[in-house]
Amino acid sequence: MTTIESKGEKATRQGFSDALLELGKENPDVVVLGGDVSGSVKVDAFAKAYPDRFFSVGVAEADMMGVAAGLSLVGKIPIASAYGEFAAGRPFDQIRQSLAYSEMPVKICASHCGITVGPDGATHQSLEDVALMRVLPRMTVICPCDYLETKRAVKSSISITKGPVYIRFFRDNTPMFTDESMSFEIGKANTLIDGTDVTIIAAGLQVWEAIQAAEVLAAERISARVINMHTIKPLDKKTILKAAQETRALVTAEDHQIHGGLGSAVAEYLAQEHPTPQEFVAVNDTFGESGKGAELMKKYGIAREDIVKAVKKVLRRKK
Amino acid sequence: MTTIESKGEKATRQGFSDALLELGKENPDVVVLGGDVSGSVKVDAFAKAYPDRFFSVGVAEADMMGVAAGLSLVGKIPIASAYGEFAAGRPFDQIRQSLAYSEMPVKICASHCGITVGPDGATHQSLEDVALMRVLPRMTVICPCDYLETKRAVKSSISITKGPVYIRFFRDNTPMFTDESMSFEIGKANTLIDGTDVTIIAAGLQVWEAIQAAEVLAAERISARVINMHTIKPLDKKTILKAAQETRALVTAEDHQIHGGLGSAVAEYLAQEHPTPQEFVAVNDTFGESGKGAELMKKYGIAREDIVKAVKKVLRRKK
Amino acid sequence: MPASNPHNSEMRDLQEMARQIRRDIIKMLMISQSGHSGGPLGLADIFSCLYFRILKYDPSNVTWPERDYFFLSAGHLAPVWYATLARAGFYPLSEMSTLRKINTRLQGHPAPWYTHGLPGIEIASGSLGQGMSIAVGAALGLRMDRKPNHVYVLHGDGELDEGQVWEGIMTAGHYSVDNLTAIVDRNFCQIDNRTDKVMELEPLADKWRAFRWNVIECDGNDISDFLVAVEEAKAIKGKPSVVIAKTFMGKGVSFMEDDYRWHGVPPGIEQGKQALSELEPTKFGDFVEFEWEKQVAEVVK
Amino acid sequence: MPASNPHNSEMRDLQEMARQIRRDIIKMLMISQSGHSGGPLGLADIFSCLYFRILKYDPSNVTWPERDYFFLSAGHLAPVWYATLARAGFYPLSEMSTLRKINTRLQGHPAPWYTHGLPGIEIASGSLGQGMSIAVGAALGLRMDRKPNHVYVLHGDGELDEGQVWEGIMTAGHYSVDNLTAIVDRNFCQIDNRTDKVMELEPLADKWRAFRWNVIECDGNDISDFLVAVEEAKAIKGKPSVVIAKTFMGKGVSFMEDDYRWHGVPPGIEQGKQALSELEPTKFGDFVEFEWEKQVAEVVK
Ligand SMILES: Cc1ncc(C[n+]2csc(CCOP(=O)(O)OP(=O)(O)O)c2C)c(N)n1
Ligand SMILES: Cc1ncc(C[n+]2csc(CCOP(=O)(O)OP(=O)(O)O)c2C)c(N)n1
Ligand SMILES: [Mg+2]
Ligand SMILES: [Mg+2]
Repeated sequence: MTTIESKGEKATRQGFSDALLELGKENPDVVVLGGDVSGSVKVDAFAKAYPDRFFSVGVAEADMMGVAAGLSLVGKIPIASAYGEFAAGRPFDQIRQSLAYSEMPVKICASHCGITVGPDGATHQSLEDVALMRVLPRMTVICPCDYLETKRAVKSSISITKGPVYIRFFRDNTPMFTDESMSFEIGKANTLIDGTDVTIIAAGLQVWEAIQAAEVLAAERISARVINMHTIKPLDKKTILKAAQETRALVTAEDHQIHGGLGSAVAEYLAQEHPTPQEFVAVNDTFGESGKGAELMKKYGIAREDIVKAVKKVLRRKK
Repeated sequence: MTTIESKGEKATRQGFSDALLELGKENPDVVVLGGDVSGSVKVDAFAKAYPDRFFSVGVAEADMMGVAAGLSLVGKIPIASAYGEFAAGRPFDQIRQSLAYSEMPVKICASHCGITVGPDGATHQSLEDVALMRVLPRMTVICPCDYLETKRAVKSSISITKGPVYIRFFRDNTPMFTDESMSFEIGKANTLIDGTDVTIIAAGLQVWEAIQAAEVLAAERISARVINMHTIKPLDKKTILKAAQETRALVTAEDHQIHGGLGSAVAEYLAQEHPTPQEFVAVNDTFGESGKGAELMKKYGIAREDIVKAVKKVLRRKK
Repeated sequence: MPASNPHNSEMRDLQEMARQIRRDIIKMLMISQSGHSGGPLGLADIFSCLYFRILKYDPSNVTWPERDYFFLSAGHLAPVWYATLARAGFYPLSEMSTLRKINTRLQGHPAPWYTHGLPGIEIASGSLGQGMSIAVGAALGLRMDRKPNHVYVLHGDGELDEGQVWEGIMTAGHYSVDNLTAIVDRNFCQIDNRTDKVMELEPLADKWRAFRWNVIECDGNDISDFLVAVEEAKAIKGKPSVVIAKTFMGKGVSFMEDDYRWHGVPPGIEQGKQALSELEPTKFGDFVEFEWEKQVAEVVK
Repeated sequence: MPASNPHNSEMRDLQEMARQIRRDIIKMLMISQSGHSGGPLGLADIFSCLYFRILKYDPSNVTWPERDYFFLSAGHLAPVWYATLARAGFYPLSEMSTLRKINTRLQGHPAPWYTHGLPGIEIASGSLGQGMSIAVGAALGLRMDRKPNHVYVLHGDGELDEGQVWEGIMTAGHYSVDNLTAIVDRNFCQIDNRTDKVMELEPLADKWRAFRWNVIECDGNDISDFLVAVEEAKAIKGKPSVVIAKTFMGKGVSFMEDDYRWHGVPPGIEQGKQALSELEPTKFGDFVEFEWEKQVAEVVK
């Protein structure tokens, strides 16, 4: 088994911040919208470097999406930034009509996603955002797994000139384990570890958990393939089908509700193509609460041990 | 095969309207909120009969959900009414925090859902609402199939005293084929036609289409079971599992996006319990357009012929 | 008046065009038997002014960089826009007969030209309350590039119940975007009833003022009054301006005038004929296009 | 003053309680090392007034039908509410040390008692902008039943950027709900900067007036001024009233005062000690509870 190592820790949202600075330099049309959470979502560095290209719209996420659409119409490349719940749920209908239906190439960059945002509690733990964004036609949904991948995702998203992109990232510092030598292509999953018994398909922070789980499993002679499904829409069906055919058992892992997210996308597709036993590592249809990210991952069943357990469960169901 | 007959046509939203009048009479705590679409969503009869218990909040769906929460807190049983997209998508975050997380027993009654709303076009064709509502913890989601079932669903929803209920109905007149002799219980699917080769699981207007499809199939000696899955959350897993085990091939049918709705709920569950070939009759990840309901059902692939086609396709995949 | 509008019509022609637009609205709705009558009829004078005197545009080049931006936030008012766009040369008159029909570019609520809508439409609307934010974004972007294009956004009065509109209004005030003019169709009607019954908006002008806007009130069914108001609006610097234009819903058709029940229903054939007879073209009105009239004739008989 | 509040404290006691609440806020945040300092400290005087003089409630019976309804719309201000609820007897002081920790009832943003939150909390908040609508609904429902309970809702000033607040404000004005009093924490600060930098709200009083509200402005860090304002607000009939209370973010702690950068961060241990020393209790303040102080002592050392 290939070992994948962490080269230190940084927050995915920092990858967003650093990507913005580079984009700001490379492309004068890039503008950023802030909704009074600039420091937390890390658009403050861009705002400082390019004050004329930063627009504060106050605490008004619906307005933010419309302003972004208008800026886009006159040739700008707007990056709208907010916390996950307020980036996806609060302005859903605005995103639907003014961005998705209208095909506006606005980037919706959502930080503080998932239950791992921690102490802020349930109102700030965006656990439905992937479900909401994924169901919109003409939308691209990306959930990168570490600092570098976030940076690359944000930078690549600029090349999408038709329809909005939703990019989901997280607050806490997390292991950096991807590097420039790995390819990153929107819509193309990365198989990080090859395996033959079972496949773990993960997105976001759960990718690292999946890698750790695979190591635990390897010690028990279970060969787990680990796929980093950074793009949730469009789904890389080929990679999923191959994994389903070759390993005949799947686990999906995500910091999201069990309904509607990555696991749901995989199940929908395979039901139509190649029905396969699948276990879902996800928050089980409940709201979160305050606590530390790591504590909540355990309590709500999305930690590496839960992946290990799910793998064992799905292997028992394998035919 | 049992034949199920239509006893005339009425709109599901009319069932809502009539239920409201009865509820108004039976229970003085029932109050209704209108968002300036009272005639279309048919709360006007209630407003006329009980003017003191009807609150117009203007074109302000976010406010409507909050006002409903407040009324609920002081002991009222609020029924919030709007078009599907503006009932679910526009106030998503308000529903999430003030109703679902706060467990407020507010009924969100959404009319004009689906692509069949017709000439108004894409902005008014709510094709994501089931996906949005289903992913919320503590939410009940009901999509009745005809006039009477809508009436019964709305009336039964009053018994849910913890957490909100989302009830989805449609604009056009459609066949009335359920009757009082059939049981109606939230969370308990009705098997309308028994069958052994394949199961069609449908909700809303697609139930009638499924019945028609089953007749066509019967003529070709294909025995299709038809399940009316009026409650999408909580899902009647037992009935689904039984159908999957007994017929080993499924088609789901809904006037909704292919992602996140009824088909998705079924696929998610079966992937975990009993992976089964499934075809999805649904709008295929696209926005709608203007046209007559029946024309759009054909163009967007959710008519009875599409169900027949899907059945034949899934039968070829059956093992 | 700068000669930038391709027509730059005189008063009498604007009046005549408004009547023509009203006739087209009635005809379209008679054919479609679905759609909104009241609001669109009330706005014919304003749309005539916008497209035949005020706005800068090139119907054969909808991405012309020097164009003004017009956003119809209250998308249900589409019929008046569609009739105007046809008369302004954005698409063939005969296509008006496809309103709300399958495969049409005249969607029930406006869709932009680059998806499945009409040329001249910049972005979708229909879900109320979203246009102000979009207009503010466009105005900010244009100002950033020191471009002279002006941005217009039109709202229904009932639409102002939506909180997002006030978010956008606040943002516009905050940024003092003076390349933006809002127009409110103040017809005191919305779907369920008159606005004071559904949701009181008064004192409306005070609201906008308190959100840092310059407010101009005018009669939106009086072409010269409206033209003066818009000119004044554009001349004010350092603030966005709103023209609160009082109109009558259903204006021009006796049995529809000022009656909120005409918000969203089309006239039946007999009603339509009656309406058309009240809207007889004068001698100045000679905008007949045969294919369109033939289609109308089939329905009207 | 009606003797309906269980304490009905005198001025000096209210001041002392405010100081006590401030101390509790600091201590809670020192222990949790996560949460909001600035807004809560600025509101200690107002919360002291609300719970020890104004509101009608019974801490041992949170569903008491005669209680007043208080909604904290800006949920991030929770620490001041939590400290006040503890001091008002809704739950044990020692539980304050669980702020934001796993399994706590002191959630990062308020959750109601019937889910996993504290007694005295009627509904969840945290996602800004939702409290006004809820308050209006409660006020309408109470009025319907001719009940005398009064409804209060507290908003942050930055929170007023949210359009839903204006929807609710409009609805309240439309229905003239005079059993509703809104309080705005006008500290001129929000997360990113001062309010005029992030999104200008002025002229704020004019805005509310134009939405049909009675407006009272006062000093929210002056207990007698605030009490008079609320009394006036409740006395006004036929309209809802808003008390725009000017406060200082971080009030009472020299190095936090009026500095928006303290919006959302807790004091470090040394900073906390410094803050506590500035907030020394006077002789009137003898609210010590041993378990709570023990927990604090472990962190403060
Ligand atoms: C978000 C949203 N909610 C509700 C509707 C339904 N609706 C369409 S028009 C309208 C009334 C708008 O009133 P106004 O802006 O005054 O238009 P008028 O009736 O004068 O044409 C409503 C409620 C909608 N299109 N969008
Ligand atoms: C809908 C929503 N958007 C964004 C946030 C993040 N947020 C929390 S507090 C806050 C600033 C609010 O400012 P104000 O109401 O003045 O509170 P203060 O800073 O004075 O405490 C923001 C933007 C949120 N909680 N909810
Ligand atoms: Mg109107
Ligand atoms: Mg503030």
